[in-house]
Amino acid sequence: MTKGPSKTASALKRQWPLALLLVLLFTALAWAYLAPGPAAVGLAAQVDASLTASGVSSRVTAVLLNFRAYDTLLECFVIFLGVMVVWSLRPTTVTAPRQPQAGAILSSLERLLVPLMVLVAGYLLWAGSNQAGGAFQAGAILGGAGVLLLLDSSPLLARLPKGGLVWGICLGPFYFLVVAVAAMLRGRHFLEYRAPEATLAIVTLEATAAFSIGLCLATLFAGRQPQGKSRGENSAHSPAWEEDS
Amino acid sequence: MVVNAFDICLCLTLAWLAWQVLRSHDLFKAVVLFISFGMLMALSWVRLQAPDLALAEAAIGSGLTGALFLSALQRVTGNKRGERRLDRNEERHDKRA
Amino acid sequence: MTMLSPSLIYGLTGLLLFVMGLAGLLGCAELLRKILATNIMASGIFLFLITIAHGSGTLIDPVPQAMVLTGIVVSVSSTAVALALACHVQEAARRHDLLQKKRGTVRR
Amino acid sequence: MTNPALHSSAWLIWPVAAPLTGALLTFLFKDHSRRLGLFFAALSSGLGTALAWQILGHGPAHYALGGWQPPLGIALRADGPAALMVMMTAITGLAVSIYSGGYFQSRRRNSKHHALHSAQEHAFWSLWLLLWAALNGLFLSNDIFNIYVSLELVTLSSVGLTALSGKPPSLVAAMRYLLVSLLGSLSFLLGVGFFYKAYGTLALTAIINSLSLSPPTSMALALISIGLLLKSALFPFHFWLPPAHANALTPVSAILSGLVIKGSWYLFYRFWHVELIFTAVGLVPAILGGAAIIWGAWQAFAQQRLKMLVAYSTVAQIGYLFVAFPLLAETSGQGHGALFYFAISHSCAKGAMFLAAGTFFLQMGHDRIRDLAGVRQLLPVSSFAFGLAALTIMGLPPSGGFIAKYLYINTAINQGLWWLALLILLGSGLSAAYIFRAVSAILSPQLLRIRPALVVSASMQWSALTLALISLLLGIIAPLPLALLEVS
Repeated sequence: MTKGPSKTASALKRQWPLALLLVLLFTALAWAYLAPGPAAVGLAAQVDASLTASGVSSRVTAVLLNFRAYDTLLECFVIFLGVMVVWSLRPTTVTAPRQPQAGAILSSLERLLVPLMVLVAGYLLWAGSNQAGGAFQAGAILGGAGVLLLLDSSPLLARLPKGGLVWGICLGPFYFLVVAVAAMLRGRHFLEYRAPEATLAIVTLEATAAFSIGLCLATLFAGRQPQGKSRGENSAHSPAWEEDS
Repeated sequence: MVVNAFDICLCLTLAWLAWQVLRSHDLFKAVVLFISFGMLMALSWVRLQAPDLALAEAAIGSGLTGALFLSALQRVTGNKRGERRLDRNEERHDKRA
Repeated sequence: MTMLSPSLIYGLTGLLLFVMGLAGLLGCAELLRKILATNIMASGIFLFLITIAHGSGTLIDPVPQAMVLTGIVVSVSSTAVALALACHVQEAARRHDLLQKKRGTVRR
Repeated sequence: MTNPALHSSAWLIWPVAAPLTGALLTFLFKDHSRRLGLFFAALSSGLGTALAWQILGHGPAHYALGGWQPPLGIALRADGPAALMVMMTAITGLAVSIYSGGYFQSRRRNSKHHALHSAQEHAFWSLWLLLWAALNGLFLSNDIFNIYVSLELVTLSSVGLTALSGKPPSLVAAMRYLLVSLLGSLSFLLGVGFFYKAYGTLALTAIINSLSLSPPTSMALALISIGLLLKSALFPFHFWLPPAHANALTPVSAILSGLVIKGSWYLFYRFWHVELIFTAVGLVPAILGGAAIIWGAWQAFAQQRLKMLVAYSTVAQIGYLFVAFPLLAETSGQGHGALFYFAISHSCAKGAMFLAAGTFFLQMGHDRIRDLAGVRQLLPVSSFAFGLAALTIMGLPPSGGFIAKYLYINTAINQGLWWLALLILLGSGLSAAYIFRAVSAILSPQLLRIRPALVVSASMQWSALTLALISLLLGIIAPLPLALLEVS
């Protein structure tokens, strides 16, 4: 691996102090990686031991949606938060809704691809409980389908009521919270579910999460809040920041 | 598992692509290179026996992130074009005045 | 070089990508390039985490893999925010420039 | 768990779950976002206080989420310091929420851009509640990867809040803040990877208890520390803070300065709370902290705008939060007491100061210190609040800041760290200098030439005053927070 540092150095000719620093950093990192230290066995054995109680047979899914479901709960909120922040950025400009050139190829491609992508997403979701696949992959594929629809400025998304979009985005995190608190109401811990009923909980969680993640990703791609009629009104006010604190 | 030429090639290509992303003059080219970087990253994860992750990386890390970058790029450069047009209009206006 | 295992090579590549991304983040001027650089850093870390899953035993540890899956979604979310913000910043800068230009012509 | 003194308590999850629910609901029901926001702010505040009460009465607690014990699952853990931080968030958060209710109302009433201000307020409530949940999650989590996810939540929501005002300077500041913060998060994540490789667990207490310095673990610790220092804006990394804090909307400035900074600082404390590290590099944060105290005070003195002055004062005060790390090394508890006392009184005082400064801004239309003379007649309550908060920032008795600085100096002298005691005295003198500049303008007896109509609401003035009074009260009820801190 002598190649790395020298590359870093060669390309940053004008900033050699920075390059030197980074070469040093890489050396330190590599040294720390290769040097002897405490080496642990990891949690593979423990995951296997508890796999039957988790309700799914895929180990990664078990970790994501049962053992460490709290991380996934927060993660659903991270992507929801992304949409929230992007929407809260005020449209300060009058330019730039993209002008998509919907060609005939794209249209026919879309007619073919979008249903196929929805099918694939469904399959991934179903497969996730025992092999490769799961909510995030399915959500990503759904998001991809949404992006295709947006590229074509398909009337489908425009016709979607705005309230519906907001509810759809909130559905995943909201259902996660409901499942978590419902477990507490039954005298268990937050987010506690065990086989056999865990399977149902995990499958529904994955489905709602995939749906919301897909919607969020497509919304992030769209870049701004769909505003319908109120948009003209908002952009007319663009220099408002000049007057207030 | 032992190291084979494939692994080494893959790693070198990854590093080279990352480098090109950072130094290519054209931002559009950088984004396209980044997308291919993501795809190769997914390939290396398949090699490391993590097909779930490879799928997620190909779909989200490379595909959707790439789409996000392309649309942002379009917005920025589109504006630049708009600006140029605006400048020209202004110039014309000034001349007339 | 028989002692080298694939995970070792990929781990080192991950660290290298981290450092290269850092170079881009600190050294490049354009916002979009900086955001690309953070994505490269993140990819490097994910690669590193996946090699940890191979660790010492024969079993593959699913916990780092789950961490990477979570990390990918977090990273796409922050990238989207960063890109949206960058577009707004550039638009604001452009408006500012135009304003200055206009003022300049008036004064002339 | 290994420690039998820990008891399991479901109270731990509610300070996180309640604001999360609130964020979703305020996002969904746009027309009721203020009422819902205030309700959930009160609820979260009450639940945070209840948790602190619980910990004070029953000792430290833990809670295995999903019923899975670590290392397989994620556990929450609340000891004295964590409960104190949650409590601090509850108090400052509630005051800021009440202020925000009046703030957005006043702004809308005095502007013709109704739609715009409504949109801003709507976004504010959901972002703020999510930030609150993430901060509580950060204070209570005992799992380093979960802490990473919470850190990202904190980052993204603070960036969203910073950019909310929409002014170009605040957009630029938010962008810079986001990039710095992302760098910090990524550095933290790489450190998490190194730790997991070494110890095979993500449970923070387990890692800290078995910590031994070897190349991989030192690297993990270094990466995590640098990431957290970037996020807490300690001296060489402070460059992003003043523009971000000074250009944000007023409630946002108070939240960022009073609470968000403390999140990453608290994590730094948790990672560094090992004697092992002090012997190695314990002086590094202290030296950086000392530089921050002097540089921040110097810059604050040079500012012309009140909010900028308060923001640079935060840079200086962050120095105090780190300068005391050598004090943690030996003594039983006084060092911790000093550190945390400083954190909570700074949170209240700085919050009150920003809230009062924002009230001046809204009323006068500017915050140039020179031209603020006479504002006292127009806004007596806010001016009084600013003055009271200034007492704490300067560290005069009987404020909470005084207790903190007294504990600092006392501990430093006990340990023979004379330079540290002198540094803290010097810092107090410098802060008195810049604070005096602001206070003398605000409280000057000069008469206003024109007397504009009052545009700010009473709730804005009184919430700032309450917060300032609490920062003062902390000097009088010192035994209570210190008793909570002892629980561990």
